[in-house]
Amino acid sequence: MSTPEPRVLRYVEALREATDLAMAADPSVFLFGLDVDDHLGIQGSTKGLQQKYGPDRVFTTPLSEDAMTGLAIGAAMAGLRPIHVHIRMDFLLLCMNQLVNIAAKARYMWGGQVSVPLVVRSMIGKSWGQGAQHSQGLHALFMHVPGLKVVAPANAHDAKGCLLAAIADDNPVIFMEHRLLYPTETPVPEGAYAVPPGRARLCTRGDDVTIVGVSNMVQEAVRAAALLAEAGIAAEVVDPVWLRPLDVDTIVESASRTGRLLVVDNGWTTCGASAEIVAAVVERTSETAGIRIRRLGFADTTCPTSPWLEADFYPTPRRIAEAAATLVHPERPPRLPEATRSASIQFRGPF
Amino acid sequence: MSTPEPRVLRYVEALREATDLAMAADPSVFLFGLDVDDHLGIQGSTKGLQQKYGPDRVFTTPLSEDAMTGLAIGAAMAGLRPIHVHIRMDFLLLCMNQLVNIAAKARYMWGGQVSVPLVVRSMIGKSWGQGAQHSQGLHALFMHVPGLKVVAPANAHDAKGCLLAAIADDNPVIFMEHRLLYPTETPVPEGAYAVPPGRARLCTRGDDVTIVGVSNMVQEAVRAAALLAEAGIAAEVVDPVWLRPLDVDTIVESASRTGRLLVVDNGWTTCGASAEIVAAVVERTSETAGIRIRRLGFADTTCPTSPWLEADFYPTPRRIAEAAATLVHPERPPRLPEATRSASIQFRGPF
Amino acid sequence: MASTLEERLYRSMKRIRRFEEVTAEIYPSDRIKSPIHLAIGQEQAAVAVCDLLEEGDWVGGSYRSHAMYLAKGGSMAEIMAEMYGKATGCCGGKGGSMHVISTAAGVIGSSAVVASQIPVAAGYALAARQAGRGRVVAVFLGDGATEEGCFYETLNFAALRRLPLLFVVENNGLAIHEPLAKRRAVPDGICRVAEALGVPSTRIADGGLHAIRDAAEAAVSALRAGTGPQLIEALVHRRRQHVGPDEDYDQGYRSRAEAEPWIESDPLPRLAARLAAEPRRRIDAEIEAEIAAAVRFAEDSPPPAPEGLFADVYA
Amino acid sequence: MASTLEERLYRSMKRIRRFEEVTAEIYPSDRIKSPIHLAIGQEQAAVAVCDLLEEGDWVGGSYRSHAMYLAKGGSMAEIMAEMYGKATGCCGGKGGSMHVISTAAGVIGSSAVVASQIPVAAGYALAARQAGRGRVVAVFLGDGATEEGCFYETLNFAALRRLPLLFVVENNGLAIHEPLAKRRAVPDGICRVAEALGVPSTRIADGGLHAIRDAAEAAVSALRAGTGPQLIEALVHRRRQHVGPDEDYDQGYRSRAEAEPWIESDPLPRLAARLAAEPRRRIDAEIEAEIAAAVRFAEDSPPPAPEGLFADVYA
Ligand SMILES: Cc1ncc(C[n+]2csc(CCOP(=O)(O)OP(=O)(O)O)c2C)c(N)n1
Ligand SMILES: Cc1ncc(C[n+]2csc(CCOP(=O)(O)OP(=O)(O)O)c2C)c(N)n1
Ligand SMILES: [Mg+2]
Ligand SMILES: [Mg+2]
Repeated sequence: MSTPEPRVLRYVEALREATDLAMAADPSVFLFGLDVDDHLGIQGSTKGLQQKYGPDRVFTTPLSEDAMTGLAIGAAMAGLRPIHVHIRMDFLLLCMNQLVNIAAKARYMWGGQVSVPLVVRSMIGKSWGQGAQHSQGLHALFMHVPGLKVVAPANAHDAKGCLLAAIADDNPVIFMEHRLLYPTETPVPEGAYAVPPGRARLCTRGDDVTIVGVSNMVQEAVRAAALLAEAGIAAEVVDPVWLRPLDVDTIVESASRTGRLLVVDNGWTTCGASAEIVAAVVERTSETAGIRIRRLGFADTTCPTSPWLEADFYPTPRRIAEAAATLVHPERPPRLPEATRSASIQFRGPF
Repeated sequence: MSTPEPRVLRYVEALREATDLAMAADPSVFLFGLDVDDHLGIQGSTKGLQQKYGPDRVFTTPLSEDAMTGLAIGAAMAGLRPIHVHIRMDFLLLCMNQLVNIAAKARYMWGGQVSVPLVVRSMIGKSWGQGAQHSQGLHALFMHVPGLKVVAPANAHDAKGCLLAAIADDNPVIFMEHRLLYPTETPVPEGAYAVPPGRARLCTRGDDVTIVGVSNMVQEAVRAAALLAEAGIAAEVVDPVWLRPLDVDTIVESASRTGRLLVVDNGWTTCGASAEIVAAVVERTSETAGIRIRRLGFADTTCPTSPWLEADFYPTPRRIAEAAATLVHPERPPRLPEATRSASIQFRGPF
Repeated sequence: MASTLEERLYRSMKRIRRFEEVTAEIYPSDRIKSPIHLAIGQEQAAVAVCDLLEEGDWVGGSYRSHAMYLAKGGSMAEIMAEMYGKATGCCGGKGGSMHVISTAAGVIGSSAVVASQIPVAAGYALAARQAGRGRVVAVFLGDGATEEGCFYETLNFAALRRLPLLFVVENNGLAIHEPLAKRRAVPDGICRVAEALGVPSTRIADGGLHAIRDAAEAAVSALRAGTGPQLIEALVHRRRQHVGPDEDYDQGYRSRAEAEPWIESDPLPRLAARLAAEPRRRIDAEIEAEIAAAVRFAEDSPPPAPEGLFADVYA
Repeated sequence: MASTLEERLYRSMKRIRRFEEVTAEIYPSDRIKSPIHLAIGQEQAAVAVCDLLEEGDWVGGSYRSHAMYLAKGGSMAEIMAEMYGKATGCCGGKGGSMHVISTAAGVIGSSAVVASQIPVAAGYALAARQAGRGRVVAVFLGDGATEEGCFYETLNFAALRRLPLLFVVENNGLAIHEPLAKRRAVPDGICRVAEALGVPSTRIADGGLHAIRDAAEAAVSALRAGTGPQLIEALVHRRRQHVGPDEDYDQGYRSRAEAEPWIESDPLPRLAARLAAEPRRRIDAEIEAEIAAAVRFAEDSPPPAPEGLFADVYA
């Protein structure tokens, strides 16, 4: 008897399926945001849902991100479960007051009388001239603030499970997607399941160096691990999945074992997720000490549009592998193979 | 021949004097923001300046922080030098789009054709029920973003010198003040001088433990150092003054020498300035390793209003001293004297 | 015995006035541990509007929300305890005077960032419309709040989706110490903006309680009928400092002469005059007793336990 | 020989149209490395307004700013090179099509966050007023941008401080694919909002180039006289996709029938018809030569040097 082929979905389809399941199961869930109801449907992730659930539960809005965020918060406190969609994470900068001053603080400052079961979906752009204002990974701004949760699923399986967990969560969740992940595929179980906060995911195993990747950088790190493997270095790639709350324990365990920690973020390093991960690990391990540490992230610049410049803006599998190899062999890092072979590796599990 | 007593000013007066000097020297400098021209004049820091420079150069605005920030940016690109004042840092959350998406990126994304010589003054509140929305130290959100500079002067001397440096700077500077510092005094030279980015300040010397304080926490750290001294522990208190760019070298030098690093921030730790300082130090020293590390900051909660709760929200001299003592003597930290004696220590230098 | 309209309005207005006067008297003792933004002199909008609201309706407001909270039926003991920073406060000591709330009474948590309550109230209105039971939401805001972009954005959206939302602009002509003329090119144009966005608006220039109530009556019944949002702008006068317990006519930014017509037309003595001595004395006595009990409750209540610091960061 | 008004307008409009048509033709080759938001069919507002502007005046706009940039005198070679991502582009390859700028020609850097250019342009207007030389600023925005709070905030402030700022709303009835009726309760109420805030406004419902120019002429002379801001709303029609080189009437969200009256009233052939054959042929030839040179310039230019990544983060 052969086990049936697992069903494979793209990330974007997984998002849509999660939304569909949640809306079917709970009439208090609603979906709104600029352009969620047009024929493109946020790259397909919201497509057809207005037809299915009607314009009261799926609707576009005026260009008014600030007020629409307040609206979502109020609706959430009043008992609904909004999913508010933004086609770029950069636009969340228009909503910071509502997200940080109200959503994050509502339950606390109002003495536990209310909760804010709100999901804010937003997408990080990359390549083809996205540039300064359409490419930012701003998760660190939200990780900084108690009362918010932050999640950055890096594959289709987690996209669905994290979105279902986020919708079920009674707290505001900043749900961070990456445009380049949308077409990537993994096996995705049918039906509802949750990938809740609490557990980082080990994507590859290895005892030489720990590489923590965030969002799209998980996939780049897995590609880097393939390069490293060819040079005889066994990298353990960790995907935190949830950034707040963060499963520091798994990262500490891995880094303590490998003695080397490379954190690769899909964002800037200064006061970034990578700073937090490094600091959290070091605080917990400084008595034993001795872990070699390195961060990679966006270049410490604004994102340029020209592809010739943009190529150096992002960590690539090759640069990740080089940094990891240097942590392992500081004096004489090994030569790495050309990146071409591993560049096409698609992250498909494990689950 | 006796040297004359140095002139002593309060922090708030130092801010006003710097503004006055800059406006007198350069007609392109102007000062605006909610309530800068009323009879209280932002606790006195803008008092009398409208009378002196007229309503075209000193003016209040409608309650429109977002547009007023864009206005400041445009005026700066057009050749003026705005100082935009906010009575609380929390309100900057309304301006994030303009500050992060425009001010920080203008010079870069527009190919170096423009610059944004803008100073954004804002004050952190504390105590007496400031609570959730009037107490936040949000410097980390700005440190994260390339293109912005961030400064947090911790005494009157630096308040004046940093403000003059910020106004002279051709980049957007987030200028962070602390309400509880306003009445504190130090010697302040007459005339113009700058405390520009680049050099952290050693406030106390010591070889046992390095304590980095940010903003008001510099003063709390100095008080903690006095407590520690009575227990025979010599703490070196470092004030970074400028948070971006950050003088990591001075901190690395001190921490390498003492072998213990405690970073005390006037803000949350997660993805905060303390995370960055720890990560930056560790990246530069991990080869030699062995520094014991600890962070302190706001409790990982929203700020409560009740004084009984608020008392535990902030690092205090005593808690700072205890954390430092534990870094020095992990097994058997010494008993510290009661905080009462050192609580009144006023930081008055050195310069 | 059901009380008459005049009794209800008198009781509500007097209760707020006296609560705030007593608060101001206590304040110098430092037992209240919170900045206070008093509504003395401008209670009538909250009184008038809340008189039309029912259980299941909601009100939202700013840091200056004692009047709204009390008028909608929030517990006086709990708001006083909140200002004392006690565990029994309406926020358990985590919000203070600026962040009052009562889900039991239909008071949305109030917010200290100007105008930030407006879209949040619209969210409640969206939920109310969805529930389809004719519930309405009233959101109170100052004239200064009308300058924030989110006021505009919320007006447009509320009109577009026909939300059962009543905007109540308590226009006291000041934002802290800055007069309207320094903040709006068209100081009397607030209603015109709302109308241009499709929100029918009424302006009550003399702050008359009954005029506000009449406007609110018409507005609320339109809201319940589902015809979309409405706006009422009531000109009023703030008699105390922006923040703090005292009068401040001596500070130079406004004169006592400006205040005089407002004090003369104060709705409270007029309401009092229309009541017979007996119900009035009884109401006054009940109010004083309630206030005394609230102060006692606040003073006798324990402070929050230290571990409360870490509670309710997350649900 | 000074060109006539008709020649000027024809040249400006044709130059933009052809530049964008050629851009759309090149696009599928992937040599342009930037999202493009074409103004084909709605160039007239930029053409009309910029015809009234002088050296020292400024214009600001959104990601859809080719028309404004060219009409105000920005270098065609540099904008083309910018879209190619080359070092010689107007932003040195760091901005792409969405972030064009020319300080030489008075083009404020354009911004891809909807409406964010509006208050920035007001800042230039503040500086212009301060300088006191009668300089003016025109800011171009879409109908969608009028829904953002900062449009409202900027209108109010500009009116309050009498800034020499002309708001030009290029109302193509769409925000991406969403029609106005799904975004505003009062779809034709944009001018009324501005008027309520004290900004005199003119609506040109048929997108006529000369009508826009007449309105702009009156507005700009008022601005130069210091009487404060003005607004012009021009209804126009976008013929291509929101982003990308193609038509998309087959996508279901709008019909080609809607487009027909707009195509019939296209100002460009009308302008052409009013010119004699000779100047027209000369102008056309000059435009084609300029475009060909711009494309050559873009193709021949070097990519940015890698170390440029780290330049200009700070001044
Ligand atoms: C967004 C924001 N900006 C500034 C402040 C500081 N502030 C507190 S109250 C106030 C004036 C508000 O005036 P108005 O809306 O008329 O309300 P009123 O106090 O008159 O009731 C200001 C500017 C704030 N709390 N929030
Ligand atoms: C603040 C913000 N929200 C959303 C977007 C995504 N977006 C890009 S263009 C656009 C529509 C803008 O419409 P309009 O202002 O009418 O300009 P048009 O494209 O029609 O010229 C939207 C929603 C954005 N860039 N910025
Ligand atoms: Mg007011
Ligand atoms: Mg449009």
